[in-house]
Amino acid sequence: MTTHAPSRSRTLLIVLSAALALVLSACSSGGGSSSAGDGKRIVDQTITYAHAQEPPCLWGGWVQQAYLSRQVFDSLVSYDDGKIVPWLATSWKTSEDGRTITFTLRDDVTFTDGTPFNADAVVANNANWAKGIGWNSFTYLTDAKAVDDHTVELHLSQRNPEIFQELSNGHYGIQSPTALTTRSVEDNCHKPVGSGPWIVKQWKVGDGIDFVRNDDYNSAPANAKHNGPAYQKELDWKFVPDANTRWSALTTGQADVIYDVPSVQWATAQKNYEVLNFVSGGRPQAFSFNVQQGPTTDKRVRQAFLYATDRKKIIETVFKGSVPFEGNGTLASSQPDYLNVDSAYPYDVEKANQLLDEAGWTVKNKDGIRTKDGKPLTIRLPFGNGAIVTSDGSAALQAVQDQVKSVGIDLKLIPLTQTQTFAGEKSAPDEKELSFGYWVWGAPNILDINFAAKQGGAPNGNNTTFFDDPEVEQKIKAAQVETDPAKRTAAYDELQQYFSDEAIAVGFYGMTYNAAISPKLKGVWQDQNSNGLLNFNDAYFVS
Amino acid sequence: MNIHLGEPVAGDRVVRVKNLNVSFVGPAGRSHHVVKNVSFDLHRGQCLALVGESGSGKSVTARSILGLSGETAVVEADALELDGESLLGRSDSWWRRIRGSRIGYVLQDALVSLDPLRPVGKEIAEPLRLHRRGTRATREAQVLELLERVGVPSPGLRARQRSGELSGGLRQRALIASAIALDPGIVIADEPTTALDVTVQAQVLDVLKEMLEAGTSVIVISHDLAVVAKLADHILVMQDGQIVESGRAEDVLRRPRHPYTQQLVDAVPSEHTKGTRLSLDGPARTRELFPGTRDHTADDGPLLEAHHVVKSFRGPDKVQRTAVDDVSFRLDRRETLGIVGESGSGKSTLARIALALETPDSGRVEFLGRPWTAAPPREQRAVRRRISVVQQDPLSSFDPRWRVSRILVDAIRLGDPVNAHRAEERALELLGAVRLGEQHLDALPLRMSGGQRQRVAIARAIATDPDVIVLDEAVSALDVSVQAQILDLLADLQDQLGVSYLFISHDLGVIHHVSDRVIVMQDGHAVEQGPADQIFSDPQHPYTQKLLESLPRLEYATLREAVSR
Amino acid sequence: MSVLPLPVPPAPRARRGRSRALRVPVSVVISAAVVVLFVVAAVFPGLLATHDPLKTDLYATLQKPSGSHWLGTDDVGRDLFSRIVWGTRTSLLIGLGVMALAMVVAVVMGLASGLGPSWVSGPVNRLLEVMLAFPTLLLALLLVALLGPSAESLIVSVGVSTAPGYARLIRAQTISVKRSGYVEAARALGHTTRTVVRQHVIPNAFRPLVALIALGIGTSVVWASGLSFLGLGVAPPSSEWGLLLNAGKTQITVAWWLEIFPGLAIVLVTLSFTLIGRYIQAVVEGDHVS
Amino acid sequence: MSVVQTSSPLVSPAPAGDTAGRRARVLTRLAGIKLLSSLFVLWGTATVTFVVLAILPGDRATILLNVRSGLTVPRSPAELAPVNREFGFDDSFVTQYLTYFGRLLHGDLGQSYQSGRPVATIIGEQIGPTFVLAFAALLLAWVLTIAWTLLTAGRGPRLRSLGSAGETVTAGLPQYWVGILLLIVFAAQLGWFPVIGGTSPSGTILPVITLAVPLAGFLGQATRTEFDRAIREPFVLSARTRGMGDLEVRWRHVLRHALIPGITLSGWAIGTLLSGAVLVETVFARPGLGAVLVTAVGQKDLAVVSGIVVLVSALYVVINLVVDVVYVAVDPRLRGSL
Repeated sequence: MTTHAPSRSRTLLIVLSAALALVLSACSSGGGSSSAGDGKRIVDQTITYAHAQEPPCLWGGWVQQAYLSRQVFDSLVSYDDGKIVPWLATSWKTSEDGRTITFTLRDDVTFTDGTPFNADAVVANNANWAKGIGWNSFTYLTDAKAVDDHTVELHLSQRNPEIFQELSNGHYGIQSPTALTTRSVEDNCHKPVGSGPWIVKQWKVGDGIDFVRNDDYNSAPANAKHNGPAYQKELDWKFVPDANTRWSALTTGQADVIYDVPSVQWATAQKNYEVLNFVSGGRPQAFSFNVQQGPTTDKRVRQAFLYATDRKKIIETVFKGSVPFEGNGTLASSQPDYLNVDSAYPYDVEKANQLLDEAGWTVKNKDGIRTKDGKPLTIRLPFGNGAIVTSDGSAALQAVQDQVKSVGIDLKLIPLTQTQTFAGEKSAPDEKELSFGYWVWGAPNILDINFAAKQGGAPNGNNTTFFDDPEVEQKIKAAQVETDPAKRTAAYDELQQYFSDEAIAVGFYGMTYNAAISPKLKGVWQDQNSNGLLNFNDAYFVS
Repeated sequence: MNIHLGEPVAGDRVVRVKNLNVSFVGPAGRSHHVVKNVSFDLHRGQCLALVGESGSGKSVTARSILGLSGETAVVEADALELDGESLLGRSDSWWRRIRGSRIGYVLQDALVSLDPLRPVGKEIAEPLRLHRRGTRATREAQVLELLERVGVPSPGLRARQRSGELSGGLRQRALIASAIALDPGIVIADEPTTALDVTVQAQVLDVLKEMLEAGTSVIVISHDLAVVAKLADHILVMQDGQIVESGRAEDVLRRPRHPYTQQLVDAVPSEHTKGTRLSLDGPARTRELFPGTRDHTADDGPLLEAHHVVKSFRGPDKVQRTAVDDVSFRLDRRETLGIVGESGSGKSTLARIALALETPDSGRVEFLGRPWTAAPPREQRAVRRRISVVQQDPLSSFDPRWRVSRILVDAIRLGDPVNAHRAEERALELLGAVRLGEQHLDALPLRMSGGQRQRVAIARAIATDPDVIVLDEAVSALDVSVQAQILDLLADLQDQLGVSYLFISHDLGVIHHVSDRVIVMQDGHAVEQGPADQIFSDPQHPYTQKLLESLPRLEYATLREAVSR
Repeated sequence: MSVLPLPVPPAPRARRGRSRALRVPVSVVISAAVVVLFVVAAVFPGLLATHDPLKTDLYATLQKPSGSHWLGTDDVGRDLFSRIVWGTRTSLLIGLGVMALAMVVAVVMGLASGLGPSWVSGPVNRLLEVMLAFPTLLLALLLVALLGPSAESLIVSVGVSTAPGYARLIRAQTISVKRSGYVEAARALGHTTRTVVRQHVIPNAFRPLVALIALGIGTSVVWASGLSFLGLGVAPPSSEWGLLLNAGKTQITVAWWLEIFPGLAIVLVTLSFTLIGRYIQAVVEGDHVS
Repeated sequence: MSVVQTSSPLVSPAPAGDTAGRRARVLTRLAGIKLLSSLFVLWGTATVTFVVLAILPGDRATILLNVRSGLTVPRSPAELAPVNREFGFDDSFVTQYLTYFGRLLHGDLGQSYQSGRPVATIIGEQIGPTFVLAFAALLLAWVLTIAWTLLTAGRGPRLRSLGSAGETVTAGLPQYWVGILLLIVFAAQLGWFPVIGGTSPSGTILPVITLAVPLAGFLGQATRTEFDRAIREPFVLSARTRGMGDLEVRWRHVLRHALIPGITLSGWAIGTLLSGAVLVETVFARPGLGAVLVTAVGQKDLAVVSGIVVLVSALYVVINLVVDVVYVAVDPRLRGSL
């Protein structure tokens, strides 16, 4: 049985920050500001943050919801630089078979509706996750049981060493069980009740959400910079879909923080503003070749496609440094067991041509497209336009399209509307040769999610390569339950190398969440777990 | 040219015009000279008439006295004076003080000369308001007074109504009321009676006469010599922008010296002109158009016979109104049956029934003794080419895309499906018959003059070799000399082709001139019916009597005729 | 917005008089030249384009307008001028396609409503009313969602959404022709109903269509580009103008040309077609110049 | 003008006595017919919306699950079954239609199945900003039109062509393009207006201008044509012979006539303004029905889409009634025919 307990230094930090918070609140009661190391601290103000997309609900399984959930909910544990640190749970242990995790909970936390946080609350939330997020097949979470008032057991269907990292992401926030059971779906969607640093005052749909400070907040995660109520009184969370408008809002001083800086302004942003840049966990924006049917079942075709594209240069040109090139198509660079394969498949048109010749695609038609048995070498690539691939991403794909044309590959880009995207259209093996997309996830079992042939008995919809190799799948399953870190790393390295060498899944760019912050605002930080959630609790203005 | 107008009737000179020239600068910088060296004087209490056909420069001359000849007009004169003050080179604000207060202007066509969106009272009060007379309340009172003065019954109601709710006569009187609101010394009346029914016309003329008697100077512009004869002391006859003749009214009308004036005087149809030619045109040659196709004298009996025809319509307010109430008539060969009546009397509905374009609610019309209005459409179509129509507005009766040749060929081939080449030839023959030439074959009716269009309409009407032509106000919109030509042409056609006319008009003179027999209609009823001469000389029905009394007659012309012929 | 496919305002009546009407205004001549230029661009884009519109050059991105790239380059180094030229084909084709479809629908509905017996015109009128109650973009939005994003579905959705407006115009025109003096005259002459409809009603009801089509093409281009702008348009790498505008939007702060020039192309085409359309309208309604 | 002149000569002014009663009856009858046809239009639009959304590709339950979990995958029948049961997606179309329509009849617009919020609430929140935008734009468009017409119509050839050119150019401007340029120049560069203005008055100015300018161009075209025609009418000359000045003639007599075609267009303009609002709201990141609509169509959220459609068509019906009234107020000639 392994036991994780907070390290000494962390505990110290919490104590220190609590003390600091006390000092600060004592000072701030006297006036609007207090002095600190970096100039005059201005508190009790309003932070204006401009975000891009507006989800229908404040919480759920979509990453856009995690950003919001994090402001209102606390989670059981927090992730800090590769380690799991306490949050609402002070300590935890995992059973021998890895299928039961026991959390010891804090006993001094109340939700903002007055409901106390306890084991029953966790049980209620576990049920809510199952229904509201629908990810249990990825986390293997089954049910929860209250052992006593402040001890709770979570049960898993199989061993999952990554469960803590998953629970620490933004989706697994804890809500008030009273609110969940007594209020309407709408209220719980738009004004959910948590124990977090902010409370939803009003959601003005289409415009933004006004958050106010939770004045009684005392449950910051161990990796926060302070424990206690937020320094600022209000958080204005605006929804501004257009990147340029967000940027203009920052430059004109209307917003203090903006999400997703337009690439063309990245250099300026780095120069004039504080920038945060987080490559999400899970899987980067990557190419997934259809290995079940069509011309891409031939490895040489897949490799030729990659040799024919100067992917690194395209990313540098289009994203101008705001987003990194990524050659790994299976795991994101922020994953602990990530393997760098950026040097695989350099830009080599000659090699691409040679591979295609070998594969028998020798005759070019009048459009310069290679053919075999009279059939042109067409690769169809449906992609979620806007929802999954930004306009910059689309430009990058168009550059790819132009480059592969020079070796005689006809890449057909098929943009899907949001409806089509969410309806899961064009995802059958006979509808595409290539897929493009990312998967934000905090754990390496993303490989299982993405490459298992079946899921719960049905074809695995997340398997966009239609990869079906029981032997490899076995290796994936073994790797993710491996508890020895060294063996685990070795197993994942092998798997990543395999998918790269076979050119089944190859990366293009890291799924990056960046933000630019006005020099007037300090202390905004980004959770380093999977989706780079922003924390405004520690933020303060300086004059 | 300085023309002396004879002795001033009373008092001094109020307007002096010497060598007035008005040109319009066209879009391409070309200048169009429309008033040439016109000179005249107007004295207090005098009525001066400007006579001439459309385009002769009458209105432009009159408007020059108000400084309203048009934005692009260039006005030059040796003298242009109002009460001794020069009117040349005046500022806009100066003109505004003059207009309405010292000169009142009654525009032609009251239908569109009052703002249809504003109550009539407001329109009449407008000069008072503009020249800051009285308060709103006093102005309202004054409007009622003015309306009463011009003989508008229940002025309180009328002042609140809009021009569209008033009849033509009331509108015209309201317009006069507006022009005389400030008691201007001079009133210019531009075609004050055109398009009015004869009884209304008489009322309007009475109003103008009263004004003259009250000492107002009046300039009346008209193409209607009968109207002029009734009012004017002096007449200026204009042609192509020039004064061709001038003098005391009696002299000009009785002894016209200029050929143009003579032609104008001769062109007026009346009871005296029956059987004579009104225009200088020689007889049209149409006899050879239908050589031997049919002997028109062969079959006897009535051509067209209507029995107790009744027709009613539902108005926009869903109220049923009887347009034609129990009307019977017969039309024989070579005969012209005139239908006369004021607007709204049901004439046009009767015409449409005669054409079987409307089906009567009860009663029937027979053609050559066979059912006509009651016949099934197929049988009707076979008859249609034998009953033609010429409408008041020929332009709207032509497909705007079609040229004259196509219009005619279409009709020709309907009557006689000859080959295309022959049809073209026939079209040319028809044009010749109505005194149009080959050059008109390719013309679009839109580009033709009113008279030419009416000739095309007539050519189309005779193309099918009809027995009957229904003429619905066919000459009402034409200038008197053109009207004369058309009436002569119609007479020739009847003479040579033996066609019968159902001739509908509100103009008693025209009706008398053309008709063998006349039906007088009032409110859908045929109040009187009989031989034209009898009806005109000895009207039995009070309505007919009233009509004839109201008719301004060209007494001077009668005199001239007696002298010269 | 010439969003205005609907009621086309009557053009100023051309002044009467032969000399005036025969002269074609300079603006119309220029517009015609512009349209010809765009048509050439649409039919033979290769003639005008200076570059391959799809050829990326990662070493010459976001270049300002210059001698080698007349209107500059985009974020992957494609020549904007060539892209606009090639985009003309798609954009104009959409404009024409929309009008063709809209006219077919509108003519059928307009004639059925204006000429049909009451059991035909009644339901058609009701249907028209319902369709008119949908704001154009809403209907188009629903239809694009139905058909998926492509040039064809843009044509269908904008065509169907704008058709009711045109249908109403055609109905009004048909009814006014039906009641005209010349139709009555033709009936009085003894023509059959069929002949009257064939000879007079249909040709005259269709007379304003030429102008309507010219006016509508510009409008349709704007509508379609609006949908493209919302991300419901043609697939990249097409350079349909709305798509160019949508892509240019993100670069506007550093590369104004990417947003300005495609927009100008739309304005220019719309303006030219409008001027021509209004001239035709003036000619047809006012004077009949041959 | 044809409107006036067609008044048949057969209609002589009826005696005043029975007119009032008869007119009242006629009005009641007409109001009844209007009401019926309005209801028909509402039913029609709701039905069309239902049908379009029903045949819209994409399985609703899949979309629901995917939006909820942020995935884009096809779903297994096992996953879909409970959702279909919950929302009745597996009922026959007829049943679904009857349920949907039955709810509508009770004035219940239903709930968004994405957010669970009542559609009435969603629309209630969003309708304000959109209406403010659309009506302010209509108002501004009219102000611009009237000013521009008075200034340039019926004048010398140079001013006239300037005026007409101005209208033609502005009428053809794509709104979203104008919006972007205005936003960049006046908000981002010059800083005169907020970049993210939301529904604040200062943030409303640019969107309103964006919508109003092309509309003004369009209304201007119609108004100018009528103005040029009306100023040549004899009643204008008539007014001038009474001593009325040029400006007053334009203002008192000509303008009123010139407004008539524009007023007819205004009813239709509201429709295009709502269309335009969808684009402009996107450009300016302004809350409103437009964004909600686009999202709801994207997610096949029937209740929301049909709620908006029914609302907009109800609005269309009401606006057209209002236009009829305004029309008659401006042109009393039509009073008799109502």
